[in-house]
Amino acid sequence: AVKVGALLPLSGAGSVSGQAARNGYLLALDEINKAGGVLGRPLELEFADDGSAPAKAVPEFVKLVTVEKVDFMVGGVSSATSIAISGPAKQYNTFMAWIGAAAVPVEDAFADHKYFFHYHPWSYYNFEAILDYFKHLRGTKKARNIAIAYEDGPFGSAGINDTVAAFKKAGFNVVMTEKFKTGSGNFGPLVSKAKAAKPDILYWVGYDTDALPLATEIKQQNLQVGLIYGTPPSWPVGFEKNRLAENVGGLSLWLPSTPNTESRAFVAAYKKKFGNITEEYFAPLAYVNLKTLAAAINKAGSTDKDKVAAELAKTNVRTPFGPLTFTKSLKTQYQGFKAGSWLSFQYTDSDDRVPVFPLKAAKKTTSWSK
Amino acid sequence: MELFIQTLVNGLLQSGIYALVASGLALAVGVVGIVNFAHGEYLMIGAFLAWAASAMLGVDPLLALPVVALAVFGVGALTYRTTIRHVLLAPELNQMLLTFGVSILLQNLALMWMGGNTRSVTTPYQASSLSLGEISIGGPKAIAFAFAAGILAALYAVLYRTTLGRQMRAVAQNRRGAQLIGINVDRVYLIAFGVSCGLAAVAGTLAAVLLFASPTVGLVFALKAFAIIVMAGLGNLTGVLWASVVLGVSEALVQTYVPSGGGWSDAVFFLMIFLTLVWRSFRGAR
Amino acid sequence: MSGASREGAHGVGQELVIEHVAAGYGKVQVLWDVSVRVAPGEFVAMIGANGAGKTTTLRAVSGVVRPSAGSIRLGGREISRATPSDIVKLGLAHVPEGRELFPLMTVRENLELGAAMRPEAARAQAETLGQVYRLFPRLEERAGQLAGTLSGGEQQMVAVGRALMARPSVLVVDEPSLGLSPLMTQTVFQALKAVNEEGVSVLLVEQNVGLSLKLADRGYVLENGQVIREGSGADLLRDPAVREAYLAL
Amino acid sequence: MLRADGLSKRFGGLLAVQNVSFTQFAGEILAVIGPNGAGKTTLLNLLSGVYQPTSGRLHLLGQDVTSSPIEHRCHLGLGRAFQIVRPFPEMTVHENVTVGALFGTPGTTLPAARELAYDLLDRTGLAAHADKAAHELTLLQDKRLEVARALATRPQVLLLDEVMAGLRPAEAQEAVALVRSVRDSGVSVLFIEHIMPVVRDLADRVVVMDQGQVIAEGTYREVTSNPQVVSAYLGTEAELHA
Amino acid sequence: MSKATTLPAAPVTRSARTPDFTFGKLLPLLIFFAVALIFPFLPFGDRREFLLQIGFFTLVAGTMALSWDILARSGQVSLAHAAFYGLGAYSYALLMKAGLPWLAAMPLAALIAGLFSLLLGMVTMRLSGMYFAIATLAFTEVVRTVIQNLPESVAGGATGILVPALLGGNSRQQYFFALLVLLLTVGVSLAVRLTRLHHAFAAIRQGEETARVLGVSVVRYKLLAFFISSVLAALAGVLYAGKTFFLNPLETFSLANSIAPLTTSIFGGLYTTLGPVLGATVLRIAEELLHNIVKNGYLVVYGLVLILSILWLPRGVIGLLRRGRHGGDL
Ligand SMILES: Nc1ncnc2c1ncn2[C@@H]1O[C@H](COP(=O)(O)OP(=O)(O)OP(=O)(O)O)[C@@H](O)[C@H]1O
Ligand SMILES: Nc1ncnc2c1ncn2[C@@H]1O[C@H](COP(=O)(O)OP(=O)(O)OP(=O)(O)O)[C@@H](O)[C@H]1O
Ligand SMILES: [Mg+2]
Ligand SMILES: [Mg+2]
Repeated sequence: AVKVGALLPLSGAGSVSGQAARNGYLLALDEINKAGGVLGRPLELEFADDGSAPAKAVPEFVKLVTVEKVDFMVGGVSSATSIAISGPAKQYNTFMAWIGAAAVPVEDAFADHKYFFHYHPWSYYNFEAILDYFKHLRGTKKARNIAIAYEDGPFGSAGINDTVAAFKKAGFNVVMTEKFKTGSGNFGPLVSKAKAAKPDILYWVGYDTDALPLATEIKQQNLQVGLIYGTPPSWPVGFEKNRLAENVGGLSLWLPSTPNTESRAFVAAYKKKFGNITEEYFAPLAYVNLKTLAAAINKAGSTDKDKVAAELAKTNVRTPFGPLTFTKSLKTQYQGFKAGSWLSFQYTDSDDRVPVFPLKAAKKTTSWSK
Repeated sequence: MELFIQTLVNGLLQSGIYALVASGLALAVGVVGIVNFAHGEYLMIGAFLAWAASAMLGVDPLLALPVVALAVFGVGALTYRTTIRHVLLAPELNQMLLTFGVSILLQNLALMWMGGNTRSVTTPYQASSLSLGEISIGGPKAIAFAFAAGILAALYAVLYRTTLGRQMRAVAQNRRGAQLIGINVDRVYLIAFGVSCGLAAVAGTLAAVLLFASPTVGLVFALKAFAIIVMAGLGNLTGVLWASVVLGVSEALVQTYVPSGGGWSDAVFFLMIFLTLVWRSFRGAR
Repeated sequence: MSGASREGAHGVGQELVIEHVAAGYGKVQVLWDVSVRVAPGEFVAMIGANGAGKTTTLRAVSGVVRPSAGSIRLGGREISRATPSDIVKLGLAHVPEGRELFPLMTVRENLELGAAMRPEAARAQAETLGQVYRLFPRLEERAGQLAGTLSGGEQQMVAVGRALMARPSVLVVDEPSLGLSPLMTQTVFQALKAVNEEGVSVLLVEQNVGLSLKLADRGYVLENGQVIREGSGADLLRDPAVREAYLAL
Repeated sequence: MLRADGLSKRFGGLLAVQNVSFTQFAGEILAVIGPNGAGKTTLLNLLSGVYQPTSGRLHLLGQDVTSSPIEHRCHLGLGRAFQIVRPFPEMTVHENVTVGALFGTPGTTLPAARELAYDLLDRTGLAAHADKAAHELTLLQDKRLEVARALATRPQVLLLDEVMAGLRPAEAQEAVALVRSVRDSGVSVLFIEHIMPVVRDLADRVVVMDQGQVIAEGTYREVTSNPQVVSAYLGTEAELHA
Repeated sequence: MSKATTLPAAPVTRSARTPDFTFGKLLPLLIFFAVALIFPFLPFGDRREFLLQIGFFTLVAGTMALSWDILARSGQVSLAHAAFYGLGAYSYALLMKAGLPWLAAMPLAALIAGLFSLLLGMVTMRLSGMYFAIATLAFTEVVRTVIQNLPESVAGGATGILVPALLGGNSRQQYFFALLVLLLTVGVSLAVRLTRLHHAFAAIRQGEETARVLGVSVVRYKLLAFFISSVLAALAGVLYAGKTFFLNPLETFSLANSIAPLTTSIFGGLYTTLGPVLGATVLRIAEELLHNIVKNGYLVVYGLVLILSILWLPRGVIGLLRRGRHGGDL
């Protein structure tokens, strides 16, 4: 049988995404095996927990490759653990169909790896999508001034200088660039400063933990801003029910309400298997990841890495995120989703997130609060 | 000028959260001498209970607070009975390892049951604030500050004005002496530890309102709270409030007046603590 | 602890009976067979060499050390399995070896805590405190000083005073003269005698053998965890073996 | 050997030691007596460097050591036993003494220190307890340990704070003999004691303190017949020898 | 005037001398290293490569724990171990970036961390217990924040910095190199235990002022403990950096890296050489086994293991091996 190893952060800092991805894999596995498995046999999937820590990820990776003798590796969420396993990955020439790890150093670390397929957009693609949206807002809402708040860890700080430069180059005024400490709930000073800067858009890069405290503080200090726009990896559970969430905008690869057929099918299947639906896009991403890999193996007719790579590279399927093909990124050979896959959405008073950009996916126009 | 006053207000409000989390620790660690690494986890339990009350039963977290605090008191008492009690005679480091184990256990239990997601509650007063001209004072944070001040004052009154409080201090200072004069040492420890956990739950409830509930919510604040009670001086309850205010306000000043100051706020927080401790140690020497 | 107490000062003395007690620390056995009896209102002295087990005997009485065999009865109630706090409530107070004060509390707080755990003592707290201050005027001068910063002798005074604050019916005292000046030693012994005369039973361990046997009604000699002699204070003082071992200088 | 000039120490509002001056000569045994709280232990703390004096100067073996660190005084030859015992609780009795032997005199090797420690345990009657943890000792045994440890530093001046309290007469005699033999090897001894027979037998000279001040100084006979001393310290029990 | 005083001859009764050190006590350590040495050659089959990786990180954890323990012996319960680990790792990364050969970069990195420890040690000199612990924690947080906020061109900022692989990424060589570092640490630890340092550290720990009265130069010994300990922790940091190729401030300086050596040492047996090493080994094996048996939520059981172990083994794992008296452990 064909064996696939999935290295995920099932515990530790990245566990929300890791657990979501796990469910996505389990769902895909069911479907694959119901449809006859790969190469005529049931596909085997072996999970390992990288604990969100490099020191745990390395042995776990090696174990999957040398002990479990998996033919292919999937998974990968955190950038630091992905870099740490780049060494053994090269040593064993492991085939990796990777879903997470958006930071640029990961791209450097895997630049010369022959079998590295990266599904998630690199961080610069994320920004490209945001910039497009903001340019649109400049056109429709006269948005000129952007205030940036970013968490001071690797997630928020990555490429922040380039971000500011790009905004300026695109003709925006960056009226504030402030760091904050994620999880601290300490946004008082930041919002006070933002008030003085009079931004049209407040763009924040942080985590789910920051969403409510930031929104609270903005309301309390009565900061007048057209749009609050954030890009956390996930949003707090129950945030949509909060009045403070109204009109808060964000970026996601996918929403449960994404209107394409694949997404609806995924949602239905997911609900059937797990009883509820997840908001985490890592679930469908993992699902797509395993499904496409299995398809490529079947097409290749063997587990030969070169053959499978050739087939996977030819992938052209419709997914909940839109069409998936692999093309070159700045440094790697096989990059899956890029800027075009991102959706901007807004929370509405009907307790839901509604896509507002790109316009072809939008279900309503942006509510502007100025 | 307005910005300056607003900055002071911001710092003051943030210090309320610090002091609130520190208040329970000040009792367990500062007064009774149980180094409890798991304090943040009791806060976390409190936050989840408050969240559950609000999200599942529709009860306002602040209304649920007494019940939440009582429940977590129970959890604390149980922890004491089953574990801590048996290492009271062991060296302090053994207690640390024990409470560290408790912390891992509780945190991962929560992760298993609740998942790692951040959960938030909705209350009508969440974004309420008092505006004085251009200055605004956030409602829930002000409540947290009032709670902190109230709890610390109450703790002070209990410790220095009641027999139970004296017993607590006596037990901490000399266990055998306390036993000899007839203090039920076991009971005193149980109460002190339970109350400390109950106070953690009070902080947790407000954390749920102000911030979020998640398995790791205790982590950030418990660490800072530890640092605060040590800066205040172990056993010094009024110092806890002062230290929190000093730290909260200096963080706010740095965040407001230093470009990208948010990145330096931790450095300022811990540098102040470091300098206070070192300065005091050299001044206090003979 | 029956209601009527003489002059309302201290509880009427109870009987303390130690019978064939064995005890130790962990695997080390220290007491092998100790039997001591203190009749109600009696003043009994226990003497013995360094390391004989005197302190351990007193600790067994107040419940800090669990006897492995034998029985201890206070006013007829078995207390060898009772907790120290129960024993205190039954009316026993202990002046321990090494004082065991609360170093970060003031002198006054230390004394008041002595009374806190017994309701009848707590009620009479102010009055007893006055008596203790009269006995040790130095403590009144230093009422607000932290006990840990007191001189050795002053700490000993607090230890004695704290036990008196409990208004015990039985008082066990471990080397109270340790560190006290000759003048203060006399004061303390007189105080013990006075307390005893009010009806309190006293069990005293003391190296100042001459003085303690002179005060005591009866005495016991302990060696290697066993009682090797007992008799009236006067008899023991006359006993040549005791004189040689504990009095000759 | 040891000369104090006008030493004072203030704790808040309390002058615990006031303007105390004395000189101790080589090979002399000096007793310091006085009521509880007179300032005797505080004086010793000033001599050994545990406290810094509020005013006054201190000379040890001709050197001004008023502000030198504690360990430096020890290396110069000052040994001290504490009244409120301070054993290293987790170490064995033997290791406790070894510490004194090893660091009291720079240059001592570990084997030599261990050897010396065993000798001192023999001489202080702790030999049987050598391998016990110090926290298992009785208070009186702890006091012996204090003496053994102080001796292990091989002092020129030895400060003893109530080390004989609680001893039986026969044991006290042994202790007296031990101190004498230490003195006979050239060490000066300054001791605090409330047991008058010991003071009588041991002291070459007696200093009496009260309320932080020296109120009398002289031979045992002289000071015990001083009425001020009798009323402040000795009490009515003028008959001191049983 | 020199201290030539001779004490009068001792009386004839002589205490029974217990030897301080017997080679028998070294036996468990020798066994440990023998096993560790042949470990990579054992017939694990497919598991060998995996176990080598586990082994590597266990050796690093053992080095961290033991170096922490050496410091703790002098009464300094530090939460700055993540700082020295991180300073070692970062110094190494930067020195390598500057083009130094790794064999030069490694000791130099350790030395840099050592110098920082002396600075820290001098200001925290008079702090004890919790005060010391929190001051060292504060130091760690300050160092982390500074590295995180320096421009990215200096040390990678919050994003992190790439490090060249240690020994070309050969995992067996890496393992033996980590073993060598642990051997060095054990050697230092034994040297501390068997010389006057042992007595100095123990005395300072159990009564600093009393130690000074007995002539112990407390300042010197405390700083020495700090220096030794931080140099060894920095070496562990270098190993980590060379193994994971990547450092970022949040992970490298995380509190977990300060707490792990503490808990490992207590779990194994405080103030001994074997204890922390054994603690690291047993904990890692336990974690791995649990991981395989319980799979989901194994950390819950892991927490339970810590709790039960401290309840039943108050002297740590080493208490199982040695039922001897206090202070006899190596
Ligand atoms: N906590 C303890 N742990 C272990 N052994 C102890 C402990 N306390 C006392 N011992 C041992 O028990 C024996 C008897 O001690 P105890 O204190 O009862 O003697 P004592 O008669 O009061 O002596 P002293 O006159 O010295 O006070 C001693 O040998 C002592 O070493
Ligand atoms: N750290 C301190 N703070 C405040 N007062 C102190 C301190 N140390 C000592 N004192 C006070 O100073 C006085 C002198 O104390 P000291 O210990 O020197 O007395 P002493 O002569 O040794 O008495 P004793 O014979 O009882 O041991 C005492 O009244 C004591 O309470
Ligand atoms: Mg005794
Ligand atoms: Mg004294």
